[in-house]
Amino acid sequence: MTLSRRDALNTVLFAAGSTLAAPAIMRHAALGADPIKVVGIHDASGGLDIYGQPMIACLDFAVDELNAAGGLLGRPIQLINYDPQSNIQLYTQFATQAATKDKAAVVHGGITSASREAIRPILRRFNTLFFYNTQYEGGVCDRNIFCTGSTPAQNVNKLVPYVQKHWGKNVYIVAADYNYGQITSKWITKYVREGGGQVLSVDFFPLDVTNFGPAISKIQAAKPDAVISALVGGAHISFYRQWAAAGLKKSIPIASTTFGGGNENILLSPEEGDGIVSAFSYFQEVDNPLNKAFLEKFHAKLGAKAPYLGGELGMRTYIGFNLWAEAVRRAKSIDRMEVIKALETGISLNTPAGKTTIDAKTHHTTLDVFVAGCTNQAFRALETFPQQPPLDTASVCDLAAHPNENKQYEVDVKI
Amino acid sequence: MVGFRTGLQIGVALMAAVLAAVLLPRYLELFTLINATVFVSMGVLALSLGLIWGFGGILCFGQTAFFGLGGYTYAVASINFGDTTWAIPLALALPTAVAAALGYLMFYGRISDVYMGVITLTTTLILFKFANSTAGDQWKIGSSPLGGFNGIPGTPPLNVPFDPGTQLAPDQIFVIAVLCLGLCYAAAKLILRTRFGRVSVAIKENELRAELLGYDVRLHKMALFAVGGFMAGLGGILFANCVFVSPTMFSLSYAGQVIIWVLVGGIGTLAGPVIGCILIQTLTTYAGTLSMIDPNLLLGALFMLAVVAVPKGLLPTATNLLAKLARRGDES
Amino acid sequence: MTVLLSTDGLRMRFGGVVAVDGVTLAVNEGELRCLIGPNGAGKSTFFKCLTGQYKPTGGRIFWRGRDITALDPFAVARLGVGIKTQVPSLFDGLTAMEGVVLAVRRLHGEAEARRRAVRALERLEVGDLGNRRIGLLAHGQRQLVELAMVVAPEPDLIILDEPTAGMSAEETGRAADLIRELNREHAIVVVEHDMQFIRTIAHTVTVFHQGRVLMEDSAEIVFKDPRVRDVYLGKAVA
Amino acid sequence: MDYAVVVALQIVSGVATLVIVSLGLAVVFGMMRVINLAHGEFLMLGGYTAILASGQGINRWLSILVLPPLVVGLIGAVVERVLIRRLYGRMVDTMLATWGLSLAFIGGVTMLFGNSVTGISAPFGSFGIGRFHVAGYDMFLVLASVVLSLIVWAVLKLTPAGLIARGTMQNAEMAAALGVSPERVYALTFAAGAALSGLAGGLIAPVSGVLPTMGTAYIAKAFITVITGGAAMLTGTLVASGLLGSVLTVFTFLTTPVFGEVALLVMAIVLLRLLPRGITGRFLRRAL
Repeated sequence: MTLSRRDALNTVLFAAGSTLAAPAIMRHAALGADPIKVVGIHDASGGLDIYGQPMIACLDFAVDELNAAGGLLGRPIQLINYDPQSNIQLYTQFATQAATKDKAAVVHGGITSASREAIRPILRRFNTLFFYNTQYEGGVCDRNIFCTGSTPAQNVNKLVPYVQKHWGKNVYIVAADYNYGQITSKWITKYVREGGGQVLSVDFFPLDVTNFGPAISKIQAAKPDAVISALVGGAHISFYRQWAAAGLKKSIPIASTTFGGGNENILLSPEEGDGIVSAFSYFQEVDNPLNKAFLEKFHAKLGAKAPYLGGELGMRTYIGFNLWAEAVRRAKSIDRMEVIKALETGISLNTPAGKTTIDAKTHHTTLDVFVAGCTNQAFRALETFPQQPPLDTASVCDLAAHPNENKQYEVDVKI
Repeated sequence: MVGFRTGLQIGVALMAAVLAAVLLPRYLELFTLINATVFVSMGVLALSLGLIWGFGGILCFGQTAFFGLGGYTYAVASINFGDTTWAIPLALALPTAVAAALGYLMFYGRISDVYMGVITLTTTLILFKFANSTAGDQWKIGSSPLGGFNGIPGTPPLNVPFDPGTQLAPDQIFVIAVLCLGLCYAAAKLILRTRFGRVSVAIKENELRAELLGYDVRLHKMALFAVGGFMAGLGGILFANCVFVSPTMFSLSYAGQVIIWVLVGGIGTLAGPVIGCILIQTLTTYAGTLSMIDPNLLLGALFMLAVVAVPKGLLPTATNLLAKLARRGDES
Repeated sequence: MTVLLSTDGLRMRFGGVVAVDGVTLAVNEGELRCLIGPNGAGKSTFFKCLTGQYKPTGGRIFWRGRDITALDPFAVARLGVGIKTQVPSLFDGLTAMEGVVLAVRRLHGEAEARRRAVRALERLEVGDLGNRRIGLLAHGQRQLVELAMVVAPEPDLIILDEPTAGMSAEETGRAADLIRELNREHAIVVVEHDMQFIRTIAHTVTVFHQGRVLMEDSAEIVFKDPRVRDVYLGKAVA
Repeated sequence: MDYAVVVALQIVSGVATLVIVSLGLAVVFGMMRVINLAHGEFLMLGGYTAILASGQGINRWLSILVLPPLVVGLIGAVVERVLIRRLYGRMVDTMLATWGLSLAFIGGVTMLFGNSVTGISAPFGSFGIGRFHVAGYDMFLVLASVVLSLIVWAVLKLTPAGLIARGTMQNAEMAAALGVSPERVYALTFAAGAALSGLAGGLIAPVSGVLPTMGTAYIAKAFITVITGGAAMLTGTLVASGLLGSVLTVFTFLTTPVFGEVALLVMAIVLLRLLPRGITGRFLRRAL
């Protein structure tokens, strides 16, 4: 974690006996109203911090932006950030704390699907609205949660055809060994077969694996046309590095559902990262006026400490917060059910990532998807797919018809 | 016969547990209570290691193996049975049996000190790696998927015995956890008064002499190790009730933390490890809410300070200090 | 007279070194037997084989005619063998009383164990040390407390490994008296290399040399034998 | 056929990696009986040194091979002076203190460098075996493990410093009587061990990612390797690395990386059950 200006300010205020989210309050003390509490739970430390840092920065930024514009319903927003340190137990602890002690109006948080599944039941039990702003494997059907990131029907469904069109039919899948990787690899398998290709093998790797030597030899022996990676976290970056070191970049290209979601492309050298293709609903390099303006403000505020907003995680957090804020404005209340109802009217926002619309039936979003290639540590859009609905979740989940449903559906594909 | 001192300690501990169980739910907020339950469940784990290490000389680096096994067995069994009643004895029996088996392997193989540490550490790491790799559909026990890295978020909370419809509320689970901790403490104290407990302490002091007096050292160690496994398993059940089971329960960082709780609290005491556990847990949680200093840096610095400044652990140091003050008081 | 403990061709080798090389020996009930020999003669290895600390690589050990080869130390102790090691082996964290109680607690209830422990401590004239922590006692006192632990369960046989190690001349004298006194009720095997000491207590003496029994006879005869003198003075034996 | 060669090469490089990451711990534990739980963080610091140095435009070989051992050796010397020295002979306290140190290093490095450090790519490119490509750097690691082991052996066996160090560890009082300062010997040995760990970190930096928490992935494996090796620190570590590394790689090929690691751990337990004093507690006892 780098010491940002915000932290430094906190330090001073903390010493003065103020609360953690002091900057927000101080600035709006003039408003005199009770602050609305918003809780963020993201890993600022531990192995998943490459994803957590941009999400926290974007949430901070969104809250400050809103407060500078006068807050919500005449009240300032008080943001409370918790760092679960990449530890699932702390996730549950902080979620409980957010719901029962802070009585937060909304919780934005969760990065891995493991952490989401850990806190989702808690927030549901304690009637606290939950926004999960990460690209994930889809299928969550629960009226208390809004998933603002892209899902396989939106990203895998675009990535696989790209791979098959440009590189060849048959792929080898390497994926992180937990529900995200397991379910995503099923989706990849489904789309690869639909495209007339074969999945030669699927290898799963726990999050702490760093030695991919044997796997790389196995992949070579299988001779796929391409490798599709759903690898997650800091340790898995070694895969790309070792792949390049083995001189395979020229012979077998890599596509990924996760590469660039954190700062993978910056951690790798151009020789190692160039040519890897990903699909996300946002890249920092997306070229439109709103994004330009956003990045200008973002960098002006954070300066050199601004994290790279690789894939969509940070941006989706920014959008998720603004979707919630818009719903509060329309509902004229922070009451959970009122806000949910407002969101279910299909709120739509023009964002730096393009137009994002809430899908009432699934509580997922319709959004723009980009297939982008990595060149010289930055992404460049290769193909753009505007306004993609969350078809995967929509095929199994209808919260309008079954508002009490509470489960995660999984795609039924045999690997 | 229980000595006066032991009786007093047990009395005080049980009284404190009952008081905490009765009073705290009235005054604490729900979230504090749930956190407190987590701490108490880990306190049981700390107590188990405090018992076998401090009084049996068994340095187990992998006490979390039994903690996790207890939790997982509870979760899997209660999901399958649809009722938690019979899951509990099963979840106590399995870690006890595994501890006995592992104890048999180590003690009858005459493996000692550092080597024992490695074997126990390895055991918990194997379980960790295994549990971590069960995300696929093929990993299912009955109707309960093992869930890999995610663990089993749907771990059911305790229900009223034989009435699966009536689940206990978090404050009721807190009461049960605190009483369990109190009872474990009392049980440990009583065990140490029995011949078995005294021989165990003697074995810690001098294994050869105990053996030459005709005591089967291996059997005693194995039995004490199994008692430790039982308690750690109980801790795991309680933990599963207030969080849920996941591979983290077996992880290296938990395995190491247990040792630190015991050391910081005071090895050779029973209350010390529990106090150390709750203090450090509180600190870890608090550290997570700070944004000005990295929590790991803070904890690390504190541990180093603790070793250099209070090498005997907090409880013995505090007791000594009190005794000194009392003496000074008498003199003046 | 019945044979209490005997060995038949006992051998113990470590890698290429044969420390005990075919020792056959028998100790009768009530006997006081001394095993002597210079350093490195194999006495201590032999002792550890008897007490189960080493598993012999050949030959057999019998207790009242029953084969007890390769029993573990605790099982040997349970036969009724009290064992005192060369370096005092004690529970330093316990009080003398607690230690001795544990020595008899295996056989008796708590109250009886306490009575017997008190008696054992008094028998060794350290009754006043009962409440002291063993780790804080002086060397001589520790030896006596250990002996109390060995004697308290009233074993049929006591095996002592170099009981006079580190003792002053005066203490050695007292130890000799003590051993004679104990011998009234228990058979005793003393492993020792101090010839002077053996002279004051010995009945039958077995002399070890290079892992074998050099000779075995009454004390007077052994001490007159030139071979024994040569062994101790380091001359080769023909 | 060429696949068999590739698998064989993977096994060799698996073993070599284990040797490299264990040597520093082996020296500190083998010589001083200090269990250094911050060993993994010494690796991490070595990795960071390499990456920061090469980021500053310093020659790649200098960044990987020279600077990490120097920097981490120096850190080791400071740690010995400030912390370890107070705790000699207290094995368990040393463990607690070094655990704390490990956490503090992770926290400190996270605060200083965060997560946005660029990695360095592996030198050497790759070479082909039949239809397969193998990373040249893997083979360099194999060579490095051999050279490192030889250096450790030569220093301990052939130089006066090594003789003095071994003598001091055997009998510190005797060494002191002969005019050697045991304190200095301990300090130097610890620093040397730390330097080895730092070098290991520099060596593995191009292959694995460099993250504040990377040490935790290595500490358990290194610890288990060294202990399974037994009393003769160098031979033990080499033999244990050979056995455990082969088992790891073979099972990883046959099944998954997870079961590869499980197989490694099971193998360690079986070995310790059969040879309770480690491999060199029974065999090769005279070795170094």
